[in-house]
Amino acid sequence: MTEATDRLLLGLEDVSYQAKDRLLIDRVSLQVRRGEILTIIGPNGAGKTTLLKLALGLLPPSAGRVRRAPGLRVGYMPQRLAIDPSFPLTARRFLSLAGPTAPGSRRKILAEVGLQQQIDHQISHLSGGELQRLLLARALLRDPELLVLDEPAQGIDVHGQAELYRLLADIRRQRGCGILLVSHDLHLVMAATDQVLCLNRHICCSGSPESVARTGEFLELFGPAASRSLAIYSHETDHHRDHRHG
Amino acid sequence: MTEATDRLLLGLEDVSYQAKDRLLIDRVSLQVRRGEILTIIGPNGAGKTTLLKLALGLLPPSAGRVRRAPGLRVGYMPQRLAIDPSFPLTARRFLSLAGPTAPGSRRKILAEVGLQQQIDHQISHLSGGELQRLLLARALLRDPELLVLDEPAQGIDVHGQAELYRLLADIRRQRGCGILLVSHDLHLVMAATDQVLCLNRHICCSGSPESVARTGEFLELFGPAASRSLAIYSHETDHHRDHRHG
Amino acid sequence: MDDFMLRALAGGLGVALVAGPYGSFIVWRRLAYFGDTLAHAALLGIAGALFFDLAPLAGVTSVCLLLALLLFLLQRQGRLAGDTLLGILSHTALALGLVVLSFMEEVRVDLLGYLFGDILATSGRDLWWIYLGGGTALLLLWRLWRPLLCLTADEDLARVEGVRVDLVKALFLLMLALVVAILMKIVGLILVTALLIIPAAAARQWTASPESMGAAASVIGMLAVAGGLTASWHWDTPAGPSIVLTAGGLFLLSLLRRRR
Amino acid sequence: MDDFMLRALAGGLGVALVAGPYGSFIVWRRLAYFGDTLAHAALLGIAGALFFDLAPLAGVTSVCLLLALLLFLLQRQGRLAGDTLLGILSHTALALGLVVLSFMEEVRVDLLGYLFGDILATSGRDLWWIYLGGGTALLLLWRLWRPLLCLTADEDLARVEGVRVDLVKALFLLMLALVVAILMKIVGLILVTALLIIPAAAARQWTASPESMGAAASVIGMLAVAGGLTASWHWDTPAGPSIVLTAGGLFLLSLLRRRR
Amino acid sequence: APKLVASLKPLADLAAGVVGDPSRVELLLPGGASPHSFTLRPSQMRALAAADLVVWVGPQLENFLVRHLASLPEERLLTFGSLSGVRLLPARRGGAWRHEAVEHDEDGDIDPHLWLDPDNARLLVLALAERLAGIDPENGTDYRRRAERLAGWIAALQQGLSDRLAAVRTKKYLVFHDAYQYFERAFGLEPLGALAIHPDRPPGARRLRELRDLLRRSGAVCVFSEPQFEPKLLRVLTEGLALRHGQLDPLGVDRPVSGASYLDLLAGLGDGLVSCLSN
Ligand SMILES: Nc1ncnc2c1ncn2[C@@H]1O[C@H](COP(=O)(O)OP(=O)(O)OP(=O)(O)O)[C@@H](O)[C@H]1O
Ligand SMILES: Nc1ncnc2c1ncn2[C@@H]1O[C@H](COP(=O)(O)OP(=O)(O)OP(=O)(O)O)[C@@H](O)[C@H]1O
Ligand SMILES: [Mg+2]
Ligand SMILES: [Mg+2]
Ligand SMILES: [Zn+2]
Repeated sequence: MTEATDRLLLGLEDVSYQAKDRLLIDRVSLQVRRGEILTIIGPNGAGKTTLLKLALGLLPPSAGRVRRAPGLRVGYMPQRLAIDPSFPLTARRFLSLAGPTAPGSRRKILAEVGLQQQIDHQISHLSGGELQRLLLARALLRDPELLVLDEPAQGIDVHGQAELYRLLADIRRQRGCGILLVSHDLHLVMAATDQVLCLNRHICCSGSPESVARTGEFLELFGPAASRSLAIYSHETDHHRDHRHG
Repeated sequence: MTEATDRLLLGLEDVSYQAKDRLLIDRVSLQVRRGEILTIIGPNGAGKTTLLKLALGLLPPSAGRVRRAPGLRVGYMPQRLAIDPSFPLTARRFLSLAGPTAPGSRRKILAEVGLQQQIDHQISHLSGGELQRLLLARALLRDPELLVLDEPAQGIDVHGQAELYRLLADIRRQRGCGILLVSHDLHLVMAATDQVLCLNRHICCSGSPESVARTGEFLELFGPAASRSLAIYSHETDHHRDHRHG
Repeated sequence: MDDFMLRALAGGLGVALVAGPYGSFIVWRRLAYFGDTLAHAALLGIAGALFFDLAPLAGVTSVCLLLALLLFLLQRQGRLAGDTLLGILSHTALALGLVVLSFMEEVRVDLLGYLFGDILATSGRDLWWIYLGGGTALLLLWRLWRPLLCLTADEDLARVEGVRVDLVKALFLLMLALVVAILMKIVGLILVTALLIIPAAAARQWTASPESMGAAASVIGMLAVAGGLTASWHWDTPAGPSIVLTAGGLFLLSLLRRRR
Repeated sequence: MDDFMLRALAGGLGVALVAGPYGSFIVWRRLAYFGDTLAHAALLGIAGALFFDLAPLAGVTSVCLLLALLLFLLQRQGRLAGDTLLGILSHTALALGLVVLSFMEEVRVDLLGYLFGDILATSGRDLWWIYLGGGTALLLLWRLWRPLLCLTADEDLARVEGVRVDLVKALFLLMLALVVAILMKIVGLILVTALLIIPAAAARQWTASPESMGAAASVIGMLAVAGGLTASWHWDTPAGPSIVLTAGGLFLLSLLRRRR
Repeated sequence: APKLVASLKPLADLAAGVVGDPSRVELLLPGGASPHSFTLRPSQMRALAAADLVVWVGPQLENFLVRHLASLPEERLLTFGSLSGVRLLPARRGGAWRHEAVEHDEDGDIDPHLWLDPDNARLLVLALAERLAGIDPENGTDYRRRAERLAGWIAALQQGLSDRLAAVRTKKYLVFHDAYQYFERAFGLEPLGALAIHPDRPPGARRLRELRDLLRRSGAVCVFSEPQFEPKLLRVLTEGLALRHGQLDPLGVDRPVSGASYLDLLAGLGDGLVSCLSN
């Protein structure tokens, strides 16, 4: 009992969020525990980013409760970041703003996200994917207990996406931190997630990736295309496991 | 002969771009013709966005020549857009800024990009994917002869991505406009492209999707993961075509 | 009511009307201190005019236009925000004016007095200026409206869509400079800059489109003029500051409404 | 060299030193017109002090602090940029001051005299204020440096990483208000605001990190002080404006270098 | 009974002396208000519109009034600076101005502190009486009588001051801003100069040093500040030199509006000079 609650990093209880005239989040509850990856999927405008902001305390919930473990160290990778061009900031300095880190860890993380060469560039010059990698590096640098990632794969190149899947799995294994993830990339979702939560203002369905993909709500929410894509994917994994041909 | 040059919308000849101390684009030549889809792929920081800006005349080339057909109507979907919150702008008004359009076309395009409901929202409130759809709608609204899209699929949900592939193919067929595309989504690339151009500051390789995927440069540039992903994909297509099992 | 109050009301309403849409662009494009900068630079214009024995108005006008051009060039250069650039221009121009003046010791006139009007001194001729000049300014702005909105939203997109970004920006700054310079001379610097900024900022809290913000700013400005002049009439407070205070009050109200 | 020149030089260098890092934040956070706003509001402070029979300095200081708090609250409210908010505050405060003063006819102090110092009049006691006060201000800024940079880069990230965003922002504005108010009284409004903005803007063209920008701004400001005082000495131009002009010239130079 | 509006305190004093009743004179610019941010209030506008006579120095000084007065008919306006016979002095250069500067005409600007010349003040008083008599012929003799009397007092004071100031006529001193040219000419005083021509325009560093040298060499006795301005720069100027500090007030704003106040103003200047300059 104590152990179980000990490991609870983040808990949302019946959280709603009302923006002026629209209800953006409708009574959502979720929990993230140490060593667990929870992925939120849902169509555009479903309220995923809003939900993350509520979880992080960046928005005040209109109803319900958000609980974070006391003193929780959070690494956050936002969906968008705009830095003013009058503010001179290299990628290196941006990372060091995250606070003091172990000397070796910065180099290691930069290698992991593949950003060694751009480290002395101005942030306002970074390309879309480079900025994304930088944000990931910053989130990781803080040695977080809870990692909150808003579409981490967006804008990242093919090579980097593959690395990202591996990286997330590694992090969870090695550091045992909890991960709360938003993604449209079903490959990522299927490959590295313990729990999936389909959001469309309210929670449509949740559970393990396999179980979710088979629910009717999922099909309704994502349409046949997604369903086919997921089917292909899970089929593919089975397939390769069974008989490697080609 | 005359016909061939008539159909040339955009031509870059040995274009280079030098930013302060770094060469970002190194002698790139490319051509986009009417009815043709040219996709640029390449790792993060390869200079894809820079190349598009050069092609659109938003950056002056340091060397080489950029030629656009006279009076060319261009639809452009940038990778990032930041609109100041002090500027009140609904999605609807943003679209109307693109200029006068045929009365029915707006509704049709909104339906195509799936943005009917958010049309009266403030732009600064739109979610990442909604903004992306809005930008696409604006690019399409101008009834362009050349469509320039910088990572159109980024941040779009699963359902929307599938629509996007279809939409691009439709547009090309129906309107016969040329499309210049940047994407990391190899599915998109393989499904809807006539020509692929691998960029890594200079052109590594180019040709039809299938031919490019088999070159050594491609493998070097994108690593085994991409290669495997592509292989899976093309395998998958063959596979399904041959014997539909499951 | 006295004649001068009626003229002040007519003039103030006209100024508020013009200031609404121009002020909206000022808020969007970070030019809140454009008026102050012009006033500072105008000192240089007067000093120069005295030096070269020209009419002060010619000196002021040319310096104002020059300033608009300089601002345009600096904006193109990128990186620094509007307020920083205005700050640089304004202080440098003022300093230059003071240095030039220090070489012209025998000049004893009240230099700044040339610049500042008083709304209660609005004459019939001023009303013509306000309504004809202001009307022209609004007409010009209306012609540039779509391209200006386009480039305010995103310059790259506007450029790709065929807007002549540089031309439009330069024209806008020149128009703004002329409008501010003329109104400043008639109703006073503080009143003009306040009527440009405050009603537009208040309107932002109520409106969802650029057009409605421009129009609401005009209306709020006109309310402030009417209210301020009434207060001035009843309590014998100075007219310009009373109008500004009323506008400030309306801004506060607009904040309250937003909280809900 | 005369004593007063040495003191002016010492004072000016001290002011430039302090102004460098503070000015950098002013440029980043769109507060270029903070100084002007304080000066306008100070009028209200003096009027209030006269009304309640307090020392003018007490009135000015409390109004300045109040203004910083108001700005903080308005910034939290979102949407409007720093320059617009400053414009609103500055004009409303000025108008209020003028209205209050119009009810106190017998007042005969030179209001602006309270604000405008002259660098050539820097006294030994002023030097203590500049170096002790300025040193403290720099020390405080140094303590807040990392959280301030963090929230300047991105407020959401800063908040998630445990920075107490509101507290840090409020503290910064209060510190800035005190620094500007004190320096303004000693060396004059124009000089302080110009030394805050222009060297920082020039430094932006040369530097790639916040620290180097702050330091370079200090150095450029000090060059401007030395150059301006020398010019004032040689050509008998007014000292403050000469310094500002030199700073403007250095800014121009910085632009040239960037073109390449 | 005619109503008067005067722009500045000394003009209001003189006008009150002629009209007899200070409450019939409205003073526009009170105390130390800065003409830059000064705007008229409705009551003042009404007073201006209802005034039978508006007295001001001229556009050089009260620039803020130019626009208000533009619509006023000529016969309701009394411009001190353009009275015939009034003595106008060209603006001096700051610092060690050249004493031989002759009274030349259009070349350069006019020093607007006209009222500090007692002759000018007498001229204004008499002109006021004539204009008032024209407006209000019934009381014409009263105006003329009061004007003669006030002019006589001014003349008497002038004589007295002349005698008192004779003792300090050769003493060197420096003033804060160049406001006293007319007074000095009237009484043959020989100041070294002024720190600044205009209170808004600070002097340069070299001037400051030259003035210090001048003060040291010339054996100056005294420097004068003004109540409106903080004498910080004067302090710098006299630092380390054995100089006395005095205060001169060219406007006399803290006395009530009345004919006597103008006399007090002149007498006050005389007292200030004498007490500081004589050992
Ligand atoms: N302040 C606001 N007022 C009104 N509506 C808002 C506000 N902020 C966001 N919205 C709307 O709320 C919805 C949810 O936004 P959110 O950013 O959470 O979506 P999302 O699930 O992250 O979408 P995406 O996948 O596109 O990133 C969107 O439709 C958006 O337009
Ligand atoms: N003004 C500049 N000065 C120096 N380097 C720059 C400048 N602008 C961009 N860069 C660098 O040029 C490279 C190419 O940038 P670009 O945005 O074209 O990449 P991209 O191919 O679009 O990448 P992504 O896939 O991440 O969007 C990046 O490494 C970026 O850091
Ligand atoms: Mg989102
Ligand atoms: Mg890119
Ligand atoms: Zn004077």
